[in-house]
Amino acid sequence: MKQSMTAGDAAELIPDGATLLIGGFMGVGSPHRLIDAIVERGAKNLTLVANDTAMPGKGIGKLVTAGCLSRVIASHIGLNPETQQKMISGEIDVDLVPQGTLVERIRAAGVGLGGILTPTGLGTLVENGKQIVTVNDQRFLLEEPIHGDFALIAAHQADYVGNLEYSLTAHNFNPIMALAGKTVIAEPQSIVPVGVISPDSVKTPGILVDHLLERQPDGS
Amino acid sequence: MKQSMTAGDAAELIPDGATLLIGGFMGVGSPHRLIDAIVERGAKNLTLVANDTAMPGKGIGKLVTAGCLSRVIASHIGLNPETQQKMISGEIDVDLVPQGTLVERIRAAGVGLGGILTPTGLGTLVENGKQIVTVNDQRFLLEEPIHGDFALIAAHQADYVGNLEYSLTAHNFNPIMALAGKTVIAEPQSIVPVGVISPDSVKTPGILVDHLLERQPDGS
Amino acid sequence: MEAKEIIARRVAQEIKPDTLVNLGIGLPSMVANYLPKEVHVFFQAENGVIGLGARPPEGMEDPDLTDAGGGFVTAVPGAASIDSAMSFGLIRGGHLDMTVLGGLQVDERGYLANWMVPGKMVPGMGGAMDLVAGAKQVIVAMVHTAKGKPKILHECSLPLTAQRRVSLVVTEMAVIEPTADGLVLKEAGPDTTVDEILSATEANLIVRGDVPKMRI
Amino acid sequence: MEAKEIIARRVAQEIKPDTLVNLGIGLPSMVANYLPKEVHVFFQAENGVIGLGARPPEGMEDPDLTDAGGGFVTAVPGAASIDSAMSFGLIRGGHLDMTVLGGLQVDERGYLANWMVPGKMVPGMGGAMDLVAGAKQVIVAMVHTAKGKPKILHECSLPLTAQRRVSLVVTEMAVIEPTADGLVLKEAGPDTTVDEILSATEANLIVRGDVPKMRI
Repeated sequence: MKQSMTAGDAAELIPDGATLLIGGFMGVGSPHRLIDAIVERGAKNLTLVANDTAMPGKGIGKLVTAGCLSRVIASHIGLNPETQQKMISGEIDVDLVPQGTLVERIRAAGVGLGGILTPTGLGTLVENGKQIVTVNDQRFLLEEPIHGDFALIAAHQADYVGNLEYSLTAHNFNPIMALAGKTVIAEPQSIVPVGVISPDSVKTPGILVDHLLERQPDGS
Repeated sequence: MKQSMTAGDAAELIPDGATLLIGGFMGVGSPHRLIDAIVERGAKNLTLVANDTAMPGKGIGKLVTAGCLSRVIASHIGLNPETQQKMISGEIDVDLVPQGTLVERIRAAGVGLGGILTPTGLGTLVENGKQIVTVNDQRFLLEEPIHGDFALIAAHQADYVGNLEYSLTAHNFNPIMALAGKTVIAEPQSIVPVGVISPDSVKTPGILVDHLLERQPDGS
Repeated sequence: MEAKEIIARRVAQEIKPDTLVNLGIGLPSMVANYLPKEVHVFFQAENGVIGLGARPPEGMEDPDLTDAGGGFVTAVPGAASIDSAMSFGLIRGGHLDMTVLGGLQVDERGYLANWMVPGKMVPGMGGAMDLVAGAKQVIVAMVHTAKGKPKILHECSLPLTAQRRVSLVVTEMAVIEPTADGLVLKEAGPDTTVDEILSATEANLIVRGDVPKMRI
Repeated sequence: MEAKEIIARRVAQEIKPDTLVNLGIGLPSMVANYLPKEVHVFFQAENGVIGLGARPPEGMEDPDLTDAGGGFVTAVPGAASIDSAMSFGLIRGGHLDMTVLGGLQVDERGYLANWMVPGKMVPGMGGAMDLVAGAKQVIVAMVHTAKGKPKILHECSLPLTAQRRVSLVVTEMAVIEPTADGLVLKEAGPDTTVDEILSATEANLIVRGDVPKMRI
């Protein structure tokens, strides 16, 4: 069984300079209370790995505004002009990675593979500086795994041992990132007793989850 | 919506010489009615890709006994002495592949990757004749994707559009093989109307499934 | 008829029943509005649902159910939730029958550029590179020119999205099929002559006999 | 006490609370019987359940719930079903805290051979190579000799399971820890002297001071 913790206590675990895998897609399925607590703590110099940086004032966008990030690895920053400004000014280093490649690189880290061999990005700028591996006369880009010091995961529901369920398009990167963080902190919308979630409904086994955020203090 | 078909009609779709990915682990979670129908049809010269060849008289073991197979790619044949005898006599070519490598090679085929880079098998007989790729000074075996002409899948429940749910240890190779067969035939224990299975419970989206076996004719 | 409506209506005709289709955000997403009622397809959004439906009724929006642009959507009966690894596994693995994407430039090789303008607009490629590399059919839906300048060129000057020949280019002026021989003009827009197309296009177009008008 | 019981009891002491543990079929699976009640762990079977439980009551067996040997099992509260890709993702990715495996040979490098005897027994490696390559801790549980012949050798003559130094070897005669310096004898079996161990072992064993007896 896991102890639950407050978002504030969770944010204290995360040192400046850490690499964070954060779930979510344009703010949907992101761990919002954790993000607020990291902003509150005034974290600095973080490396963010996420699909996108959402919009200013929403989800991951708040980390951009608050100046918590020095590096971003993402597939899309187009809806957050602040990320683009900070990239141009040099405040944030941005690595743009094709979305399918990004999620598969995170998975590779999580499942102990040495990288992925993908056709995506061949013959484009994405190819620059990367190994090309030929398999049966077909060329593939070798893209390296992406590990995180922490994975910050939003879930629909957890049980007391940390098993997680996700809902609809709030799955996105969350189940994959849960594999690839040295420490995994999950923010579920609700927490139920062991046995309420059927084994067949579990998408992230609790053994992957290190910390569980308490339910919303106001019960909402 | 999909039309259902009988096991016999499904077996007719499978020509001699085809490569079949068949789900199951020691007979658990295998498409038993499909296997019986393939034996019934007297199929020959099939290549089997599966975790194991079960036991004589059970599941995939029946394909061995009936002489349907000329090649087997599996992780374990230890509980089926017939497979071992036919391997020694030369009737069946057997490729033994570490279990985690086997499932990941099938997944690579299904998700369009050029192969996998794994530490498993390094410094063992499994290494022989394979490319070794170095990533950040660590060596990995390059193992190639395994495609199937057909994937024969056992599922707990399907809906009319072919969405599939699996149960407990009957998941095993099934959800992964559903990605990697040119034609995917699913044998569910029950079939329910669209909407009965929640989108969050679907493990194999119906768009991957080409044919659905009718429910057991006797209703059992 | 507005240019975008012409394009969306024409692209809708390319969609075959019982297929899996990804519509990009913006213009491509309009295509769903013009699909004949009898054509049932599953729409996929790369953020993770197969069986994307229309906008939900007011007050019924689910914050956990949006399209790739972040807009509220519904799920149709028979929908399936998938995570991003499955979503792009389906795309890269050749399970997606068609993707409809916007374009900045297309060239005579049939190559598409649609993800950045160096020094000006660097939003990131999102899922575009995987979609163009992996989908069985890639349809580019775009207006024919940008501020009067051709977008269909001898060779793309902007960074490519993939080194892959797209399947079809649909603009308000023309339907163009990239082939090994070059760009073949298949249809002209409802109010457009072949001469008008040729003068709005930098790339060489192959014109074989009479070019029929789009029927939309 | 039977050799196998000694081994299983001693291995059980290595298991730490709140960990994920994989027990191989045969002797290793006996370890679960000797785990103290207060030590809660999740057992994983590589065929796909986290939270494997004891044999079900007669008549309650589920054909869809077995261990890796095909025997009926139960699932404990809080169990999770996983497919083979997730199962081996957890193993290869370093999420499995411990695996307990049988062995044919172990050598001075700490390398294990346990999957084939060329020309005699070729069952296939199953999950063994992934388990040995990926688990955080690898414990070899085996009887000390085979038909009187040592199984702990200078160098394995049988094909290796992995080029990785295992964490611990537990037999009915000895607990041995492979280290960079060689095999260190940590404990002797309840009825065994150090001399008996040395004469039943081909490999050089490092003996440092008094060797305590197993406490089982």
